[in-house]
Amino acid sequence: EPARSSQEEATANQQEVGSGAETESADRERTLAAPATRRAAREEGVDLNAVPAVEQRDGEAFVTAEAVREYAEAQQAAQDADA
Amino acid sequence: MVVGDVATGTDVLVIGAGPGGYVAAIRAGQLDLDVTLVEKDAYGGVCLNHGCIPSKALITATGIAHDAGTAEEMGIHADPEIDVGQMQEWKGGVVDQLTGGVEKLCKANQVNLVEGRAEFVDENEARVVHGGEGQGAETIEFEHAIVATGSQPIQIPGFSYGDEPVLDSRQALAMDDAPESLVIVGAGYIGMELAGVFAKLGTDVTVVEMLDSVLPGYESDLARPVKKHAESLGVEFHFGQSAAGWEETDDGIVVHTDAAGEDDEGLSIDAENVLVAVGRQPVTDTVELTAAGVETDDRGFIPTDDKARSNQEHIFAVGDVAGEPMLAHKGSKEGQVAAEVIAGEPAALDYQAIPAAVFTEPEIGTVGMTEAEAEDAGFEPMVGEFPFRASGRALTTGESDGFVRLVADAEEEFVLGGQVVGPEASELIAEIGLAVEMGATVEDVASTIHTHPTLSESVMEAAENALGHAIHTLNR
Amino acid sequence: MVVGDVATGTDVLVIGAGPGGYVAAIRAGQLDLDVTLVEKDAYGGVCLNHGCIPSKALITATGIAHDAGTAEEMGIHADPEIDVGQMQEWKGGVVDQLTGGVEKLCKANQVNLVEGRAEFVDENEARVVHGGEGQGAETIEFEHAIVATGSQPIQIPGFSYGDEPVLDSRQALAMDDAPESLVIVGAGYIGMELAGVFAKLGTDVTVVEMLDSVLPGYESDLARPVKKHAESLGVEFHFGQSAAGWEETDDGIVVHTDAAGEDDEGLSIDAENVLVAVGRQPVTDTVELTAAGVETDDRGFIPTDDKARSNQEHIFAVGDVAGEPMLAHKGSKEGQVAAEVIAGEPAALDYQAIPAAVFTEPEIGTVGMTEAEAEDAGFEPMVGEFPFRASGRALTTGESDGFVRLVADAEEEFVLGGQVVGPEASELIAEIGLAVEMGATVEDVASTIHTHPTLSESVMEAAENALGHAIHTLNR
Ligand SMILES: Cc1cc2nc3c(=O)[nH]c(=O)nc-3n(C[C@H](O)[C@H](O)[C@H](O)COP(=O)(O)OP(=O)(O)OC[C@H]3O[C@@H](n4cnc5c(N)ncnc54)[C@H](O)[C@@H]3O)c2cc1C
Ligand SMILES: Cc1cc2nc3c(=O)[nH]c(=O)nc-3n(C[C@H](O)[C@H](O)[C@H](O)COP(=O)(O)OP(=O)(O)OC[C@H]3O[C@@H](n4cnc5c(N)ncnc54)[C@H](O)[C@@H]3O)c2cc1C
Repeated sequence: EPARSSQEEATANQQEVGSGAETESADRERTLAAPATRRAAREEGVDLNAVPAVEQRDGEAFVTAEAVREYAEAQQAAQDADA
Repeated sequence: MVVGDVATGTDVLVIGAGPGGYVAAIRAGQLDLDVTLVEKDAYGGVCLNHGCIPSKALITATGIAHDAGTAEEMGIHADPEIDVGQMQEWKGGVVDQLTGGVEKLCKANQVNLVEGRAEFVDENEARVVHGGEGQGAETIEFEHAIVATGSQPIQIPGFSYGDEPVLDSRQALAMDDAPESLVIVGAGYIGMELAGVFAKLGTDVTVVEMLDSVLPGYESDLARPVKKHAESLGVEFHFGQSAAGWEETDDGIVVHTDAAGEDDEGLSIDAENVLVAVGRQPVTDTVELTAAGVETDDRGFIPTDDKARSNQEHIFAVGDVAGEPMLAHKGSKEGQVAAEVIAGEPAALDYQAIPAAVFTEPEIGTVGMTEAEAEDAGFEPMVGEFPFRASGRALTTGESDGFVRLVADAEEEFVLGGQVVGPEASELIAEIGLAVEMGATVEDVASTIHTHPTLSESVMEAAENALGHAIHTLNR
Repeated sequence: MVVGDVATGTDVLVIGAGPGGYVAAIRAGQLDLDVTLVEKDAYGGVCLNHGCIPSKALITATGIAHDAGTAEEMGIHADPEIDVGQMQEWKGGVVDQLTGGVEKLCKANQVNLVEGRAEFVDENEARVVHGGEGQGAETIEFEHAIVATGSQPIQIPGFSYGDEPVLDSRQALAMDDAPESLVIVGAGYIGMELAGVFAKLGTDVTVVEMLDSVLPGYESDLARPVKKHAESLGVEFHFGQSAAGWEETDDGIVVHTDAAGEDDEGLSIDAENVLVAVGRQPVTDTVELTAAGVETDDRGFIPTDDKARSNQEHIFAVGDVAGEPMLAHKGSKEGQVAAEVIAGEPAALDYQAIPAAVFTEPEIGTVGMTEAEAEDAGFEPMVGEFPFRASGRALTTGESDGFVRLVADAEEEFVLGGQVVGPEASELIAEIGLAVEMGATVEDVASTIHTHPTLSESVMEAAENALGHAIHTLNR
């Protein structure tokens, strides 16, 4: 169940990008996300489980593509600030 | 005289033009990669030429005749005659239209088409061997390769496809005359689909299955209506029997079986032909994988990662040769992903579910997890069902056997999977598949207005049933 | 002798047991409300008794016969005879099974069933008038009422449904013999569905339509294949003509029409019967709305808010009587919401889209916005299409006219709607409807694996086409 578990590669990328970043990571174990959102996460190199959920869908964190992009931007900004 | 070898280069070499390979090639072309597709037999592979398409064409056509011939209750009196040769011609036309389409689409997407058999020479070079004598070979240097060589029917001891009375599914689908009688070895989906076709063509069909039910691998309440319907068509079943061999008789053949149970006895079944449909195995012997350093597993499949990569970083494998489930749409998805990965896109095989359909009567469609699978995966499943006999649309079509089942996570209520047996089951799972991929909850499905009167209302009602408030069935 | 009035009380009084009313009553029962459902004619309303179900039963049955009779190309040779009386009996059985089911489901959900006509006495009291003489009336005090009195066919000047040669859809659907010839006034969905049924029963059908095309209200590229197919069945069309009257002739009737255009001439068409199918109007004259202070609009509908409430806070209206679209599933949704609101649940009519289907050949299915509607709503639409002639599954069924179209927002790419004309269009829109409700993007739909070979793959391909990378069609 790829979308609901952490994507290893994405996590690896994210640690690289996000090392020293201050953006808060949601750090869930499981995240619901639509196919396009999963692709966006790969594109941005972020771990879906780290993206703050914009919605709860009957209790389950649901992440949108927009949230993924915002999170990626924030991560990038934090990293740029660090540099 | 051997014509000298010609050498060309390509970004992406795709070997095999089935639904795995041709889709990979088209997508690669769309992504502006320089792509070469090599096919030794026919564009479209097994699926278009000898599998999905021919079988569905014959299933539909024999179904049209059969439905009209058995609709007296509806006031329809007909006694359809089927000209099998003519039916084959029509089927051939459908296949030609589709395979011609594949060729056109490849060209329109700038795919270089090469006819011949490709085999690896080393990690970055393949040779294309053309049929016929003295045709020489072409050498292709590649940056990336996608192996899409497909699968072939398993042959069992005692039954050689070279012998005339013994048929594989491809031969059975091409018969210009229906045999008087047919033994089908194997009650998997191919065997059961063809059992229906031949029964409707008037053939006496006997199915021999080693295990104890039809469609092993599917839940028993999905398989049961299929068996029942086949029996109503006159199909005879023998379970716990494995085919051992056959002999010629005065007026046909006799098929011998061995009983699985100690106390049971083997059978001898007279027939005109025997169709062996016991499964399929990957095709790797055409392509010299070892020359390229590509490994296979103990069943002969090429293991791949979530980017469809083999153990060799730049060589991908897609479709049947890359493993189960051996389904056309799985191969096409893998083909797309392989092409996108090569083009540097952030693609991966991260789908939640691969749907599957069995085109028997009634049809079966499944996607995602069964209740048992959900439990095994650590979910506490909630289940909703809706029987087609309570569906207005099903009743108006005269086909109301079966049901829709949805499996969801009891706590969060998102849909984990669905199983359908009944009319248009193959189509109904599309919506359930989208629900699974979207992380939709049963409430999302239940709240979506569905057109009346349709079969898809049953998906909504199954969702409502999971929530305890279906309208058209009791909520127990 | 008049039996004295009996007075009872109820939380929820539902008036009319069509798909609006009976669904409201069942849901109210499920929510533990004390509910009374009053019906004057037959459980299931127009839909189950004289509309959706009978029409779909006859469409399917005549389709089965017709398909087998016109499949020579597939090698099927049949000349089906249809016994219309027997077909009607079968249809009656289907209707009985469903209406009996509705009654049982109501009882199982603790709905009090009352037969008779309900009319309001005041804001909290209704009287149930029983048919027949001297049966007295029952008075019911209610906390809440749900008006679900449905609709009836519009009658036009010069054509009285009381006259034998003049038919409304209900009468047409109940004929035990197909007329030799039939004029159908109105090329809306009911007229077109019945044109197909009668043409397949061998009737000479002539359709007269005031406007200039079939299925006004649907996009012309959806309507066109339906007209073309009807013509191939021998249906004749006259557009820009409105029915003016009819007379008896020696061997039937003649229907006179007036031309809409100044320069055109009216027609005189000989036939055995004339079916008037020019639209439906709300039924409010049975129920004394004014006694309860419930207002109607100038077309006679009861205006309602997003909780299905009329101007009277405690009186709800659902289904056809509450306005367009007059479709069973719209009424059922309103019925559910009304019951839930009464029970104090946070329900509302907050759906994105109401799907609609036309069960012609080919079928039409639509859900959500068309391209033009999306533009009007301020979106910049992106559109993806996939033609069924490129669908393997469609070709194997012999029905490959039509296409799937998806409309999405160009910027955010979420699906706004879809239009389908072709085989199983009514079912294919289910997935599109879920996509619209879920806020799915075209990429979500495109990435969802769809079973091969199915018609629903065309939905996926239309999504890919919107993104510029469909596999099986050119992306222009
Ligand atoms: C009777 C039957 C019915 C089926 N029905 C369905 C169905 O309804 N739905 C479904 O999803 N699946 C169905 N399948 C399975 C489906 O056909 C396969 O999953 C699908 O064809 C696999 O696609 P592929 O691209 O991996 O390989 P294939 O379709 O097997 O194509 C492989 C191609 O590679 C070519 N090739 C092999 N080696 C070489 C080489 N060295 N050089 C050049 N070319 C080479 C072959 O000639 C062939 O054309 C059915 C199969 C059968 C037999
Ligand atoms: C030929 C035809 C085909 C159709 N096909 C479709 C289709 O395929 N799909 C679709 O969605 N829709 C279809 N429709 C429309 C569909 O039938 C209606 O939208 C639906 O029936 C509306 O449901 P309702 O509950 O509002 O009212 P109705 O079904 O009209 O039911 C109203 C009920 O109220 C009863 N009633 C009225 N007044 C009183 C009173 N005072 N006291 C007690 N009882 C009363 C009536 O007897 C009736 O039973 C079709 C209609 C026709 C005519």
